[in-house]
Amino acid sequence: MTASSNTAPLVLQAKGLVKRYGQVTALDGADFELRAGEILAVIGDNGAGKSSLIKALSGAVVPDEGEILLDGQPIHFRSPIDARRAGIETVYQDLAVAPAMTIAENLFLGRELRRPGFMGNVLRMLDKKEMLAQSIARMNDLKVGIRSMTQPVETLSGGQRQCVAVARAAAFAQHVVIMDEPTAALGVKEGNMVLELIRRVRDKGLPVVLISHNMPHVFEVADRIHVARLGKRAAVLNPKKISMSDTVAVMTGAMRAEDIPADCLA
Amino acid sequence: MTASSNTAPLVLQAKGLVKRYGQVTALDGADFELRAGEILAVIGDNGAGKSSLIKALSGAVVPDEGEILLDGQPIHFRSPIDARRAGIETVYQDLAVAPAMTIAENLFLGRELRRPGFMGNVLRMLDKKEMLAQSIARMNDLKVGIRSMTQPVETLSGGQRQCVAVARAAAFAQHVVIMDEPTAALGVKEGNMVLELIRRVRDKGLPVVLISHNMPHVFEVADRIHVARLGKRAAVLNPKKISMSDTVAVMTGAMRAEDIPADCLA
Amino acid sequence: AGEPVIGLITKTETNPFFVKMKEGAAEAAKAKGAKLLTGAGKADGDNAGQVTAMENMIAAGAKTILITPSDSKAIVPAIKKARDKGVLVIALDSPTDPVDGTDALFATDNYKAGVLIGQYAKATMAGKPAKIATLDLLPGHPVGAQRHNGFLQGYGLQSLDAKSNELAKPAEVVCMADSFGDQAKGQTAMENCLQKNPDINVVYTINEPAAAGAYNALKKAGKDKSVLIVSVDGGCQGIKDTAAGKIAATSQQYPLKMAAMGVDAGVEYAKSGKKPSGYTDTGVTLIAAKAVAGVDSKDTTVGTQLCWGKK
Amino acid sequence: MNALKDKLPPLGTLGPVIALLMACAFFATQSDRFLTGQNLSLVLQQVMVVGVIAIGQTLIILTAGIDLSCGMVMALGSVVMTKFATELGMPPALAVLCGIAVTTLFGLANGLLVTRIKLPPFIVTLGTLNIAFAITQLYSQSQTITDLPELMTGLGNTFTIGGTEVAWGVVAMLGLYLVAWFALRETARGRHVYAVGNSPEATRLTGIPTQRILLGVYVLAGFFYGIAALLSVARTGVGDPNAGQTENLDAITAVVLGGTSLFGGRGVILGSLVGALIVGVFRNGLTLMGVSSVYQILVTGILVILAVAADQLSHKASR
Amino acid sequence: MNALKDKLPPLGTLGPVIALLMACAFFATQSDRFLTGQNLSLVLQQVMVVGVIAIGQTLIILTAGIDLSCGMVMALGSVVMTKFATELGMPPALAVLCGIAVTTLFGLANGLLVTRIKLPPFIVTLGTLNIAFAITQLYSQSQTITDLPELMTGLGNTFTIGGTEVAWGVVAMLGLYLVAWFALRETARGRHVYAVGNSPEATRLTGIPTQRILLGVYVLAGFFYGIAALLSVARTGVGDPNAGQTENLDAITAVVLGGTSLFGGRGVILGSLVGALIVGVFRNGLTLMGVSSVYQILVTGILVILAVAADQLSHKASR
Ligand SMILES: Nc1ncnc2c1ncn2[C@@H]1O[C@H](COP(=O)(O)OP(=O)(O)OP(=O)(O)O)[C@@H](O)[C@H]1O
Ligand SMILES: Nc1ncnc2c1ncn2[C@@H]1O[C@H](COP(=O)(O)OP(=O)(O)OP(=O)(O)O)[C@@H](O)[C@H]1O
Ligand SMILES: [Mg+2]
Ligand SMILES: [Mg+2]
Repeated sequence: MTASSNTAPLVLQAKGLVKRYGQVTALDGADFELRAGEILAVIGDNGAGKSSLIKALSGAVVPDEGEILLDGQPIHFRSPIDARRAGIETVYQDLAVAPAMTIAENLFLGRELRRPGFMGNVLRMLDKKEMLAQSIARMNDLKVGIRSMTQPVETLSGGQRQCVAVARAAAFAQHVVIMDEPTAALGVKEGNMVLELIRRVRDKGLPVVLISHNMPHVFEVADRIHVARLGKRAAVLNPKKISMSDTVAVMTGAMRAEDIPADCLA
Repeated sequence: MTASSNTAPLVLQAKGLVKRYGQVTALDGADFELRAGEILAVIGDNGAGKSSLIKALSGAVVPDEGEILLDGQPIHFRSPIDARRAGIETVYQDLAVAPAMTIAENLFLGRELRRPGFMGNVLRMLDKKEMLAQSIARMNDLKVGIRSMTQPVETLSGGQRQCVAVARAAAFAQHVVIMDEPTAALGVKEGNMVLELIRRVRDKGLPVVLISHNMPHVFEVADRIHVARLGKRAAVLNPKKISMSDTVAVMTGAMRAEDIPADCLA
Repeated sequence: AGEPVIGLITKTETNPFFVKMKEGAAEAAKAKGAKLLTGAGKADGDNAGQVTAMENMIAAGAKTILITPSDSKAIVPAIKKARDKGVLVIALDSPTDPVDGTDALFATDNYKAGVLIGQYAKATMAGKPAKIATLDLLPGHPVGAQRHNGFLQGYGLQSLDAKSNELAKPAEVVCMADSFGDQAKGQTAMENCLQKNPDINVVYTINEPAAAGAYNALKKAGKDKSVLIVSVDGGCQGIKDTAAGKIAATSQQYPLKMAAMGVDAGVEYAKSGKKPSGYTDTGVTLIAAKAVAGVDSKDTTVGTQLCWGKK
Repeated sequence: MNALKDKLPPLGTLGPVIALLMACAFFATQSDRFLTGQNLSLVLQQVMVVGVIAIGQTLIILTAGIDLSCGMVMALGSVVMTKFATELGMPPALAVLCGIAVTTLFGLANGLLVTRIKLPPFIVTLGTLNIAFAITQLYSQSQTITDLPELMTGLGNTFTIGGTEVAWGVVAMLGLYLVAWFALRETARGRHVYAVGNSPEATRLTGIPTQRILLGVYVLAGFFYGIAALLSVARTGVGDPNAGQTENLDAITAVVLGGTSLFGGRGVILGSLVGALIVGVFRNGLTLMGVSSVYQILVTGILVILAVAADQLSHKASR
Repeated sequence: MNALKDKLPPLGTLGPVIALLMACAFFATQSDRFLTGQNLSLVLQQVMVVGVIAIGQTLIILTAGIDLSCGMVMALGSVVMTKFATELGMPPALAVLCGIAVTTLFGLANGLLVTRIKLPPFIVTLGTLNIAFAITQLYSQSQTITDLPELMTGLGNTFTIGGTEVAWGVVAMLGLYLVAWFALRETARGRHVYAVGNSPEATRLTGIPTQRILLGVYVLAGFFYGIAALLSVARTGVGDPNAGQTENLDAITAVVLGGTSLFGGRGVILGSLVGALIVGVFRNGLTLMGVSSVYQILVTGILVILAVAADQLSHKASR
């Protein structure tokens, strides 16, 4: 089931985003469109502004110019809290985990479960048991061989740590999932599990934004491909029509946007 | 020029390495052999002990058991300094850059150039100009579009930061280069530049250890493939003979070591 | 272990005055066969530290506590608790407020010490208009206030009474600064005061280290000859400075005497259960290199005989 | 990872307890008065003020901050509550509440400066340290406030359990520690305090209102300093404008001895109680031994290092 | 990245200078004596001891450490050098060297405890603070040492440039700052100090002997405290066992006001000089204005916050 045609409604949209860091212009009038029920891959060279784009979309940075629309309504995220309230979950490239805290704590950070009844409502006690059980279930989905959910994240290997962040986003998203290079540190098996997870999330009806440098991964799951280049959107491609090498050509600037065959655009 | 046959002399060798972190056994009697002039890929699932292995080989951790031989001589690295003195340069997975310092400073950290003459010899003044010039040259090799070498590393994108670490190792290695997932955060173009760089290093005569989860990359450059599994070496494969899917099968344990056709072993 | 245990609690560890007091107590205790425990607050004004020290000494078996109260009022409730347990508490050096908070008081009158040097300064100035700098202790410290206000009283200026913890500031005082009783800070304070008003001709200092600092500053400014410095304490170094003309006059106090009297009383109490009572003034003497008409003073030879510290 | 933190060795949770027990064992061999219920009760009373201040300090240090103003703010609180009760003739309970309100306001001011203007906590609290000190001196005219109503010093009174006198204030302190420990360990907000200290950026990105948590921590710390003010009034029976001068360093020492990292995010609040007790036991034990006061300082210096070093070396050995 | 550090806003390199200039401008309007060469020279003399201590403290804070013992170690150094010169009758130069050797040894002890046993610098220096204090008091019997040979106080003498008196000690301090600034900025070892503070693990992995650098920093700091001891002797003309008690906090304040991060790795050493000057200018200017001491404390508290806040807000505006 690969949903999303060009007519599916726009869930998340951005127009003319600009973000400057001192001298550096990370986003230079970038547009963005995410349609309902699709997996949108975002690709581009290093420094093309992919992370900056999704940081703007998830409230982690406030863009200097441009507007963001959620379900067609203009929206201003002043902080990640606003985006989370709107149901947008994000896996950041620099992982955004608290190293000294356990895996279970990191999974539920900011969405802790409370015990039922008096203990939870009045004493506001955490339901550590339940969170532990759910953590195990979530991490098992990804088939990472982590022995204990109560070990601090800082003792995990690079890939294991990434799985924690991915599992968290997938578990809690209500509206949109954004993942910035979720498979970068993952092994072949674990990478495939994450792709599988992304598909499952999409199949639940949530659109997914996937940033990745891994072209086979992108072509395996993406419904459309957003190519970022020099802080702008260079093109949106249809992976069913365009070849991998042409995609890379567009990405690196070897093929100009005008030269892309019209049926390859999405 | 793909050198290294099974008869090339052993440059770096490890026997029965064991490393435990509390309850977790990261290395469980791992062997390792790096031959002169080869590119040895190390692959394995997340948590298989790849990073732990190369940390032991580069002096970043001291193994609990086992021995390491350099050019056939037993050697004890008590710290990364010892390994560096022996000419082993390493790119660590967690990058090991000092975020507040500039790119140029990070490139030359621990190997700063001094000015010639009185200023350098007596006042021990740094030759910042020369280091800057060399930094630009090194980074240009990798074709990363970084504007200024005097910007702090913390302002770089994930991939750009990785390029700094790779450029450093390649520039200064005397004997062996070890790279732990150097291309993980890199774009297609930049990833290819790094592979190219790795080949160039090998062609200079230095053996390279490349840890990667990217099978196409591995098959593109590796002379031999070391498969790590559950803290041990599961097999050493010949990428010219074995298929990518069989390799993945060995890595994940789907294919047992005994079942690998003998001519696929390296 | 039949020997009587006596606790001595000073304001701080560091002031030579208290160090001498401890020495005096230790000697007397040795002579009388008593065991001496010593303690102190961490800093001047540290009441809680003194309370803790007192409790610990009583826990260690002390039946007599000699204390120089850092805070004359704040210590009273804790002393009451101790006395309720049958412990003899004697205030040394300065009284508690109210005075009957302790069984007895062996002390000098800090206000009077100030008055003496105030009178001396006034007589020496002989009617010349005074421009006074005061180098005080630290904000909120009763001894600092008593000496300061006593000095102004003795000089015949508008002042406050002996109970006040505030510092009077009549028009003649052109600069007030805190020295913390420390030489380096006294020097800094004096330097800044001279910048503020170069015509200063009388300097009151809280103690002799501060006076030495003030002298340094004045000397650097070339004014050491024309400015009158008066101080309080009467330590041997201070008397030396007085003899050398650095300090014009100082009010001498007698820590050794207080301590010895305190230990004697404690031993007596252990033997006979007899408690001393009331206020015993251990005296204060004005020491000056040059006597002036109308003010009773002793010369520095006498001062040296009676001084505390390293002679 | 956050490599900086790796520099500060995590003093194991049990380490401080072992150091405390070792100190106790040592003093017990030196003086038979040491291990009596009465003496230990005394030590508890002596640490109760610093102990409660250390709760607030721990919260702040857990967020990678520091509070230099704690002692002075406490002194201000005790002056306000005693002056209100005596001079203004307020009912004691109301006066106490006013005092606590003042310290809480100082916490709020610290918190706003840290979160809104993003000043370093060290500078902010250095400033409020001076401000609180000056206001205390000016408002009290540097006079100790005496003749307090009985009710205000009630927490200083004792009751007897099994022949040992226990002060109500000690019970209050232990209660506060339990509440703080529970809240930090078992509630979401408590875990967020750790998270903010451990990795503020990661915590912000997960959508936790880090600024509000930081602000809350400073306000809460101010509240605890108010309680400490009440305890100090109860213990000494007066409102003392010169109180609190050594409590800054003492409280920070207790927290660090208790194993909480000055870099934030790591530590157990009960450790701070143990840290405060270590300091109190040293002072008490050395006096019982009859060590003279300058030597006490010397020995304390050596023992502090030894206590932490023993802990650290035993960790190494077990690795 | 090291997210913790992002919390401490980097006070721009120019910020402290602007704060200093603002303070100077303010005091100049309040007192026409303030902006005289003589007065400014005096301020420099008043900060020279703290200024030199702050050099050592900056080095340590740059490595993410902290040194609470600095003032007490300095006091010990000044007592040792003056006692050796007077009682033992040593030649002054030798006595000074002995004093500096003692402070350097204390630095070595701090450094060994931090690097070998891996104790937190806070605890180590808290211990050595107490030890140095006790030794100072015991060795000097709390007596000030006077009647020093001329040579020892030579750095306190002044020479005249353009009608303004300048103390040799101030020249020495400025010289030391320039050397430290040069070494930190232009030599490899200096950059390594920053690297160790910024990311100890990354620095270790690049093969830099981080432990040796840390040790060197503590030893060097001890050496600077020895120089400060000499300056303090020169300034006051005596060996004062009670010196140094407020210098701990003063020196740390100077460093932080100067823009160096307490989390290490970020800062400019010249900022510490500016920070020390800010404190000195406040004290001098407020006395010139005739502000009484309690109000001085109040005003200092407010101004410290305002100075850093103005800096911080101006940064925000320019972003
Ligand atoms: N905090 C910052 N300060 C200064 N410059 C920044 C900052 N963050 C990003 N940049 C710059 O903005 C540009 C875009 O960065 P961004 O992280 O969005 O790239 P990216 O497309 O995600 O790259 P990568 O694939 O390497 O992750 C880069 O040139 C980077 O150096
Ligand atoms: N400092 C540590 N403390 C505790 N456990 C650790 C530590 N470092 C690694 N481990 C554990 O050792 C095992 C091997 O880790 P290692 O980093 O070597 O794996 P890896 O093969 O490099 O994985 P990846 O591909 O994800 O980077 C993992 O299970 C990890 O959790
Ligand atoms: Mg990115
Ligand atoms: Mg790894």
